[in-house]
Amino acid sequence: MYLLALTAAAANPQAAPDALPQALVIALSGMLIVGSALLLICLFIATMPRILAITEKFWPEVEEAHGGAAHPESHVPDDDAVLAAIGFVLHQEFQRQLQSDGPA
Amino acid sequence: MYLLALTAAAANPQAAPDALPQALVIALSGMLIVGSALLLICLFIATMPRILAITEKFWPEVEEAHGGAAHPESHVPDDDAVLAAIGFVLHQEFQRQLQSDGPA
Amino acid sequence: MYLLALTAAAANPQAAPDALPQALVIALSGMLIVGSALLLICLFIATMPRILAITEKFWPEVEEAHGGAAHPESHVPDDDAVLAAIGFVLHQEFQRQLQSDGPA
Amino acid sequence: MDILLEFINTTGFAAMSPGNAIMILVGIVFIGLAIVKDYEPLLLVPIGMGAIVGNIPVMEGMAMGVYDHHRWIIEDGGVEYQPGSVLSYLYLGVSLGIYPPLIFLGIGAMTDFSTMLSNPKLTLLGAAAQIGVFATFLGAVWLGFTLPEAGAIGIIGGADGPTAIFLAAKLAPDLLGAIAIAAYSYMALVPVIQPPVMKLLTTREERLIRMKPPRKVSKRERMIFPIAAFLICALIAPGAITLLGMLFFGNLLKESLVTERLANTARTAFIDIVTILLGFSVGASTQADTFLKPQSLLIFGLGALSFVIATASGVMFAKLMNRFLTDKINPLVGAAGVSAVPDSARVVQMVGQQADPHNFLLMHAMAPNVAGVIGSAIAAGVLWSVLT
Amino acid sequence: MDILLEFINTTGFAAMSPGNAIMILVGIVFIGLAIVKDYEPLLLVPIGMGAIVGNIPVMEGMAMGVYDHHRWIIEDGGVEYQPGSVLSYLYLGVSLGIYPPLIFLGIGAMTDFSTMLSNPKLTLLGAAAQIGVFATFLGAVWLGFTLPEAGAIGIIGGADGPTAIFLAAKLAPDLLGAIAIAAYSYMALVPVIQPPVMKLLTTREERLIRMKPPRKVSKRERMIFPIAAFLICALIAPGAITLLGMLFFGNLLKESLVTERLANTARTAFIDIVTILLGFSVGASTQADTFLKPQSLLIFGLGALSFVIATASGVMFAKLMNRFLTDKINPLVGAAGVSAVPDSARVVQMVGQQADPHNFLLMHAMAPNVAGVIGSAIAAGVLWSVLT
Amino acid sequence: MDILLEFINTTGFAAMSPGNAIMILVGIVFIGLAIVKDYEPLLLVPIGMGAIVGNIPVMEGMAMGVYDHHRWIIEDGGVEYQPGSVLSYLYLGVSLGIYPPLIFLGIGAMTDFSTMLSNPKLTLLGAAAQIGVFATFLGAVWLGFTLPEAGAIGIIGGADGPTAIFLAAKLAPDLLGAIAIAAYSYMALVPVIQPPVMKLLTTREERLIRMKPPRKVSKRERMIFPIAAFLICALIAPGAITLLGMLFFGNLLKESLVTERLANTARTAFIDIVTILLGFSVGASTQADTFLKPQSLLIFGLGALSFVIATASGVMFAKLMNRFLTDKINPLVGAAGVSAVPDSARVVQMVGQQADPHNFLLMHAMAPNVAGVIGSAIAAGVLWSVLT
Ligand code: NA
Ligand code: NA
Ligand code: NA
Repeated sequence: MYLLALTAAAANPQAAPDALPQALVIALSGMLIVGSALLLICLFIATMPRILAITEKFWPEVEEAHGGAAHPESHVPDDDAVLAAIGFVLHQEFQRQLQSDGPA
Repeated sequence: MYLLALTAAAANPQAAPDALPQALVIALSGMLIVGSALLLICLFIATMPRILAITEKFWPEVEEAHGGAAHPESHVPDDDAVLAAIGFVLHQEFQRQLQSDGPA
Repeated sequence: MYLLALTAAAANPQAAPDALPQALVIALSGMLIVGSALLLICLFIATMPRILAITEKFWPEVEEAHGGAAHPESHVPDDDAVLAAIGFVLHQEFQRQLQSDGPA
Repeated sequence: MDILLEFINTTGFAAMSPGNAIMILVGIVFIGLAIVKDYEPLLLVPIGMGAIVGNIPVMEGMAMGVYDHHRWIIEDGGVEYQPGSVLSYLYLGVSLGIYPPLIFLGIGAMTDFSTMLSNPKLTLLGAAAQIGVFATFLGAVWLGFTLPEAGAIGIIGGADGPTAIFLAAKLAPDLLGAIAIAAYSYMALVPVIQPPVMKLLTTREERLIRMKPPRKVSKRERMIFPIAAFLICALIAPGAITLLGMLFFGNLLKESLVTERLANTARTAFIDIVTILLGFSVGASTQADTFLKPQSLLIFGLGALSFVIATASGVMFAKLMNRFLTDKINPLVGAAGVSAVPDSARVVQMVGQQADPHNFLLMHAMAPNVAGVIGSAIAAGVLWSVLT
Repeated sequence: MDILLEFINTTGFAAMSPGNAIMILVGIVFIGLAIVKDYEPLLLVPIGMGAIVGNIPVMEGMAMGVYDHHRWIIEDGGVEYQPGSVLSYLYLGVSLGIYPPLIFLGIGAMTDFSTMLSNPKLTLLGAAAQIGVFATFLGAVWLGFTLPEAGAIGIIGGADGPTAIFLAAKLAPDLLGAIAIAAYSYMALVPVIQPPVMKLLTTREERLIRMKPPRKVSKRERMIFPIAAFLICALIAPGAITLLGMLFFGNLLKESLVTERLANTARTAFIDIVTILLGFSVGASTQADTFLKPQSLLIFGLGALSFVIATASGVMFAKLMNRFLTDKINPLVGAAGVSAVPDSARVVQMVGQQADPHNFLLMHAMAPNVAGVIGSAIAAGVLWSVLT
Repeated sequence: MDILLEFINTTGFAAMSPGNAIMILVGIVFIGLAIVKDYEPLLLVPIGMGAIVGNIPVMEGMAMGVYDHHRWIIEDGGVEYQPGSVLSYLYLGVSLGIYPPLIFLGIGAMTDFSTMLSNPKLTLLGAAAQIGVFATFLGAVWLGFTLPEAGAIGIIGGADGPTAIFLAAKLAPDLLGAIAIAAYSYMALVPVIQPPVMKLLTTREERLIRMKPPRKVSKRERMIFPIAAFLICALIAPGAITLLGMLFFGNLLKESLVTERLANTARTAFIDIVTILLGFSVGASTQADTFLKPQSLLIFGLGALSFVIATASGVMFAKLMNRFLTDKINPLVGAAGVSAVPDSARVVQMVGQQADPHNFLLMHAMAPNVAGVIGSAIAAGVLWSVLT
């Protein structure tokens, strides 16, 4: 990509503004920084499970279920979905009732 | 209404401020503008079905159901809780079915 | 508490800033104000049922159910409703169980 | 002991003026009407509580009211920022006209224009009711108000709180409190004001007219409508761009069917937040010393007049239209042109059922009702263009 | 290569001071406590993450922190606006005191005053706990803080984050970060601080006292309460208008039963948005260079003291009241007067059940708990009136 | 009659320029694409309606547009505040850079980084795609834009609307409208732009590669990730603090499991409100006279180029990585590195299924997709640090 830009600039040297060399350094070092940041994240992620495997022995991950249960006000359920589901169950039920009444 | 205001002003000419004639023009043209805007909307609405009937031949209105389905993140329900509840009921049901089938 | 502060100040008189006497008055009157406000609230609350018992005769508290019904959009579910529905299904189920157990 | 005396001086009991006491009572009455009579509770409760809070007398030097604004002063050749009170910041949404368009966004996302689309001629009734606006404007000029003040007072007849606040903030900021309170009071009193006017101007036969059920409107029509209607209104009355832009934007979010989550937030959390802040800070702006003036009484008188005229104009225009129509309009429906959505449509339904319990006018009344919202916004735009 | 070096200079690794590192660790500890111990997670997670973000060292000249404010400068005889950082705009809600009243609105819309209404004498325990506020105020003056600073430090004893931030923003903006962090830390540590004090001051017999179940409170009482309580508080201590106005406004939205949708938004989306912004920007205001000072340590020490005093005062006052009462109060309930809703009420329940597993004090503890919120707000109002 | 003429002059029909008409049509086309093709409707509908509203010609002297800003003027030795238009206040969130971080908060609270955590090497694809940003930056410099302008144009290649708006507001406010529209247009056109590039650069065999299902990621990993990733990014590129701080804050609210209610509000009501305001005011900033310039065409050309380069870079880098890997990556997945979450990941899935209907790449594509968001934010931070 840089080559492309360089070639373009080279092909038309008069038009290339004076800022182009500076811009090239910015672009290259910018790409370097982006790359190294994501590389570090990548390495960190890759290492984390091993570190956690060690700490796990001293401090095991219990099933922390309090999150969901402790804040019931965050549930903004969908009445429709609920009613549909209930409806389904009732339907099943009536079906069963009919069937079991039938043979009886 | 305008008549009423005019009469009132006429009946009490000294009290009527100098701005009244100007106000009258404003009121009349304002009412004209409001009326013509809503008249245009009325005419547009009345014409729209006919225009759409023509375009319909070239570009039929398919049942565009994607709106709801495409954005599942907007459902804040809590499917899990609901499903758990339903699941529980169904489970009870199946248990029963097994039991009642068993003896039978 | 005030004694404690006073003692402390007395124990170390040089260190006590000049503002301490003023601060003491502020603290005492502040506590007085907080206390009298909450005392007034306490007295008001204690009196209210008696006053309402009198007004009740002239203006009985009807079951004002309009709040909920008039603004159905305000229901951001009601876990209660869901539970009621689940409960209903379970009830049906148990009823059935009893009935089918009965004949069996 | 000086400090104790100072404390007592800071309490409100001493400083309480009769005016403050009256306004606190007004606030309590507003809340009472909302709770007992269910009159526009979403507005009257916040405004009422605001009026109570705004009329607690405060010690000189403590900046706590809506009018204790932030300021910029020049000091040592630099600009120094002096903060205002919390209420003054909340009130900025009123005085800068920001809350009303956001309310309109939510209203747009709630409004179903289907009945209007299925029976376009009812749109005209929403125009007729705006006669109330301009007649009140004339009345206010006649009573000696300046032209911009008269414009802001006239818009009370639009029966649309956000529109009234928006225009008053632009044309007559000093009268904003009185105008807002008048507008919301009469909107709450629609079930009291309108029925006698409606019965006076119609015969029993007219009230018995039944109307054809509205036709089904296609999705495509409902999608195209907000854009087209906005273009028509905006090109004719550019002063209405802000309010109507938001109204039709909200409606487009609803009708496009692909932005349902945005429409849903606009008509729930967003409009609720703005309603709370708007109502409370408008209420708190009714401090007795700025509010209890003879002017305010005049404004209340003119406001009542404008509601009567608007109702009458809607009804009479419907009767006029019936002379040219085969499918007659029930003239009661004209009264819904004052907007006050959805209360005046409910009043139409109620008065209609008093004559014939099996006549369902509610759906038909929604058409002039929403058209009235558009009409008032256009009227506000016109008054703003001409009077600034 | 110059530019590459410049880049390296812009990275934070070089500029990182030990102070920044400490504060980042503090942030991580806050988040850890919230997750592992479930201590006030809705506050500690935003504050913790804010502290991490606020302590990343930034290159000179890049305006990114909460203190990089907008400014107005005079240029060529005109006023030029110079924008601030994004965090500085979010922080305006803290420094101008706007967020705390909005949090109170939501708290009001969540709070059920029923138990307080059914057992009014428990209200007094909420007053007794405010002794913590004024004792700490005296302590801070004795330690050499100025009167306004001492007032802001004292309010930590109110155990009410929004109130502490509101008052600190008015009286001692420079100490706001330390005061806010101290207040929230100790609120989170209530389950650690209170039990020893409570056990020390009560006998086993006292801890076993069972209280009568609260009577049913009528809807009408609950509707009248927020208005009446507001008038009482506001007239006695007008400085508390802003906080208590919003608290009781929120409660009225809840209890009026006709504005349920507004109450619901106030206690969900609205308070959540403000909590996110408040917590995060308070956290980000703890930049090491303004935060890590000996003063801050003193403030933390005084804060701990004030919680102990407040708890002790509540318990002792309950014991004092028992001398005059036939229906004895369980003195543990007095500890809930510090507010820190609902954590200190839960602590009461927990300590009570250690003595008698079948004694349910939670409901009774809610009364002094909510009274403590009102008490702290009044104390803040008083301190604000006198010290500005 | 003069006044009537004046009215006619105030209507928009006369003042309507061809440019305005074109922009209104563009707005209608945006809305049409959103409805018919379902291209990024949450953005295109608000932007489209904004473009329509912003291009209604307004009478001279009526301040209604986004550029009719508030001002402070010196008058009689004091500072006088002159209010701006409502749209100008809503636009402040854009021009001061406040909306984009708030959008990132919501995105963080929505984003599941699990697949990235389970297959870390895919993160690098999100870096590779940023070549599009810097190549476009060079191209813009070459075409004669200043360095800051070129930086703002380059970030279009980041395929991230909020990031582009954030950087453009800092570096090139005059080009903000064009850059924002270009960024969102191409994000909407991802399903059109990417597939040909992807097919051109891959063989059928490569497109058929199946990848191992991701491993299950523990809760603890997901909790630690946002904090650690933020620290890494922030220390390397402090310019990205604001955007990434909010992104990872939102994610921490989600993954901490103890702040679910805050995460829920951040990803629903809060982000919806900000999306509505951001989209609408960005749309309204495209007034024909500031938008329809040769520059804007250049920007659109460069934007298209940058999407092509970013897609190609991602794909080619994946092929490069395959030379060193035993578990091959399907190179299509590299195209998701441009971010445009989640559209480009869906495109990967679609193109992959054209080759093998039983190959499910969506989950794998989410990893570079979210890494691309982080990468673009870092790139923006770097450009901001160097170019201001
Ligand atoms: Na109207
Ligand atoms: Na307290
Ligand atoms: Na990207």
